[in-house]
Amino acid sequence: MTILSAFDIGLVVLILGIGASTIAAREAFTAVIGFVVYGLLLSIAWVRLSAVDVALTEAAIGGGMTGMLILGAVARLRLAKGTDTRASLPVRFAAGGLCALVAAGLAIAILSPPEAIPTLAPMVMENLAQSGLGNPVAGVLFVYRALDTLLEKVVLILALLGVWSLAPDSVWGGIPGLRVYAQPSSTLTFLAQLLPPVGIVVAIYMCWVGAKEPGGAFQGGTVLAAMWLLVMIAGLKNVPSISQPWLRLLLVVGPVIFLAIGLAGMVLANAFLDYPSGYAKPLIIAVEVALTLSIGVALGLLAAGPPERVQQQ
Amino acid sequence: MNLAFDIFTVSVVSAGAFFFLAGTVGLLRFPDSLTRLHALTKVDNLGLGLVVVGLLPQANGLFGALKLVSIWLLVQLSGAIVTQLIAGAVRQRGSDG
Amino acid sequence: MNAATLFGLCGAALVGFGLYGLVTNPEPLRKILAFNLLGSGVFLVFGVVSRRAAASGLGGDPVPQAMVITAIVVAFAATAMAIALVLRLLQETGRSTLNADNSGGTNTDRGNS
Amino acid sequence: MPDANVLPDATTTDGALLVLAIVLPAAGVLLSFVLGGRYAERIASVLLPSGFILATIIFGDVWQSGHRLVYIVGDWKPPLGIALRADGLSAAMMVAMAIVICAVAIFAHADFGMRAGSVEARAPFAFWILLMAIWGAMNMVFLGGDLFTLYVAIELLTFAAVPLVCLDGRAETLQAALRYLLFALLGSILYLVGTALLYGSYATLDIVLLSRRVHAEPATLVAATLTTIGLFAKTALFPLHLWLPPAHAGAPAAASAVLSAVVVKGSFFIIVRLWFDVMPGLLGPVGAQLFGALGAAAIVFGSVVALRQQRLKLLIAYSTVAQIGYLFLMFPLALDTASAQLQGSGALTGGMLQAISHATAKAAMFMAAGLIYVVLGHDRIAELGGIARAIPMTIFAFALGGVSLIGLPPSGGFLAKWLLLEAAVATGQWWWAIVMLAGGLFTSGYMFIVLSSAVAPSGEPLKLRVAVPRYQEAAALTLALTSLLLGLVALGPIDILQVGRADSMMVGPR
Repeated sequence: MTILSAFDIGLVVLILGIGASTIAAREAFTAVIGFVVYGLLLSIAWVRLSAVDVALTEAAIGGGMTGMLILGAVARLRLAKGTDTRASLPVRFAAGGLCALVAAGLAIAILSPPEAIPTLAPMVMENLAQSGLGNPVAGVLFVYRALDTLLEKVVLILALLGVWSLAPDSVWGGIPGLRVYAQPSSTLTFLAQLLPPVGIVVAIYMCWVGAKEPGGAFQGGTVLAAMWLLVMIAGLKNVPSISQPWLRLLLVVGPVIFLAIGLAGMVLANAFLDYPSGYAKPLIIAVEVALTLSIGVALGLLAAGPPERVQQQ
Repeated sequence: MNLAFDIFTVSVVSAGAFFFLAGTVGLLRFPDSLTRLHALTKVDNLGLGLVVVGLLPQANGLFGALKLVSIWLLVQLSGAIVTQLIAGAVRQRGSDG
Repeated sequence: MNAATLFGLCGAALVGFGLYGLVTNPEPLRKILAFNLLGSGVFLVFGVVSRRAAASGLGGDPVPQAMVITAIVVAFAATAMAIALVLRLLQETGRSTLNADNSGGTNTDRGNS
Repeated sequence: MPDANVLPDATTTDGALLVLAIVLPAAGVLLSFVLGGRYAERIASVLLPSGFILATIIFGDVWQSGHRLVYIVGDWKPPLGIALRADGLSAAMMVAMAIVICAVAIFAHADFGMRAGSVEARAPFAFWILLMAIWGAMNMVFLGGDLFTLYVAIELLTFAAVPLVCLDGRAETLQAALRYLLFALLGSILYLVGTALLYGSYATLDIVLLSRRVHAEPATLVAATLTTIGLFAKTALFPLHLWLPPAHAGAPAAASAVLSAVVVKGSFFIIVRLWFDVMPGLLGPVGAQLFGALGAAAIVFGSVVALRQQRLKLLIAYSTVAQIGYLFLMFPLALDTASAQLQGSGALTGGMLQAISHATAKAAMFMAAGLIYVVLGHDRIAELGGIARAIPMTIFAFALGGVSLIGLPPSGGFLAKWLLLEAAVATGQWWWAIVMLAGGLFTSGYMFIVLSSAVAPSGEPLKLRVAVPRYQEAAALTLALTSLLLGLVALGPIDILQVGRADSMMVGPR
């Protein structure tokens, strides 16, 4: 036990140190590299908190995708002129005091848990068997709180629309400005040929296993997005223009099927987003498969950014 | 039997950890990008490799062991290629960036 | 102190760091980074809540875990949108700053506050 | 706490309407996204009016029965599942927002209409989808019975609102949008950490269950503080209002109308839910006075800065900052001194009425300002001379909106301020009455500046750049008239705001 607590303390010290360095670093580049490392350490923390589903999501999205996104932005921002002036010392002191106050408040809240800690875990487990799922987190996401999950997919699509809407009018319907490093027969091409088959298998596995073990649509979708981005960056596949009908269809297929099954529940089962008894598991897996596709495409396009070029005929 | 496995795991993982440490020191102390990359490959290949080998007896059946080995293989692949890319970029810039 | 509380305090500190970076750092990109730090601190608080409510053979209460997964995806979407805005701003003005006084253009549409 | 008015949680008859209110906009967004910009407006033009009809049906149901509508999503009761609930507040706000959104949709046809046979264009595609998303997100906010569902709803609202700010892609609006986004994200993450702590203490985020379990303890107090600060930032309550004026003034007119009238009410509504429904006993006299003080500061600051503006849209935006202040005056006035609980009394009715009448009036004013901009090519207040003769209907709409903001009878603003004043007198808190009266004076001041400039004869013959479509003027005027006649609800369904409140006196159908 002591070894583990020493490990935990070491982990926390590392997380805090690297976290602070991403704030304090002078160079944006240094800060981003720190952030990616931070994301990976954080996913270890999530494993230590027995939340493997979250650990996977954090590693894939929090560290990986976010890191890639910000790194790409840093590369482009090197072109930016001028620098902003840092806040003056008194302002920084005041802000520091305020932030310390918030952190202290949170610490007090964490250090004073209720005497009998309330939990929904038994209730989740009691009812999980009905749905045929084995992973309680998937149960919460797709059975008990399916409404939140459904709406969150709409959030993802709106975010993508928001990103796209930043394009100049002249290139609307064009191709996202993802940087392509197309050098024939480079090592990157080799990687982009070798990795995607493996990655797709991993994504399918994650999506499939999510019903009973950690994993699921988010994690699978992220792997899918990463593979797609790799293939596009290596220049093996063209970045599709955002007006492609198949692209739009893929983006909404997950939420649409989710919504349709939810509405069918009003007729075939007892309520909206209720599954007919006995069919819960196959329906949820159908939803998860469709969502994996939609999430993969949405995350990939979010990372690719707004359209910047018109499609050449 | 279990004890033997545990001793094996501890010693091999420790050896792996040593390479991690050595590689990290190299990353921090070596003078230019290429030598730093050299240090990093030690972490990938030997460090992670030894950790994986050490964990094999503890793995959850054959499937678990396969997963562990495939993690190592994937890291090998991506590590080798990313190292290539960085080295290429360094050479293009013509300095030790 | 158990592990859950330790990570909870870590989360509280990260919230403080992130908030400080968000308020004081003038560069939008660094603000976005700080927001992500702040977010991950908040998620850790969910983690503590989940972990200390372990019961029924589970390592933690799955409900907060599911909420964190939802929130991580939302935070990523927010980051993507913010970065797209920063890059578009760069394209339009050649700089990325929130400070209107030196944005170069004519600030006809701005208030005097 | 047994109470005749708290229904046992079960889906009520017509509860399915609540699902429809959320599914329709979501389906609209998804469908428009696939079919593309050419169909987005057509889909919106079908769905938005049906949304209005849906809202009136829900309103009628709630009013008739005197009970809230409840729907248990997925047949999983809270705390495991999520409930949708429509009480009087939700029903009234839903109808009001549906009216504003429909009027905005009519108004926006001129700017974002789809030309037949043309290819998909960026701004219309984005605008119609975002408008439907805002409608859906607002319904979520009004109906959501779970604090985490509300989190998803306000994120939905943020993601729909921010792109509206910078639809024209100018550098200033991009900057305003970025600043708005950062404020909004900070706000929602603070809200989120509050929900985490609340869940940690009570293992539920359901509003009704929480209200029965919640008690003053450190984690709850920290959670309440952080959540409230986060929502203040999203509502643009002084001093967290910095993002609002550039964002609302820079957006296209139709977007400004939605942002100012609708979007800020979303986070405000959650503040009301939190303090009136989840923890009515936690605010206490000091907290309530603090809320009131921030509101008063917002009124004074917003009005004074509005008086000094040179440009019409910025003036209206600062007026929004001031009017948001009024919404927070209801907290000290609704505090029952004996029990130290926030009560659903005349003050709450007044506050919500203020929200509704501000929504309709402000949307009308932003539309009018947009038309003035289109006609003149600028919106400098000093050079508005002669405009009243050119587009009298628009200026009339603007003036009527102003009447409601000032609070002259029979406007909704009058009734709202009357109810608040009454509460101030009844509870002996005369200082809030002074703030309200001063705010009214300031408002008359800036309305006078604009109108006197607008009716003044122009020095040279006014060169009108384009003719304004009549239906745009009609949309603005309709909203202004709605706001003006809102005071008449005193004769009718005003009691609905109290339906579903545990402490309300009203029981049974009438």
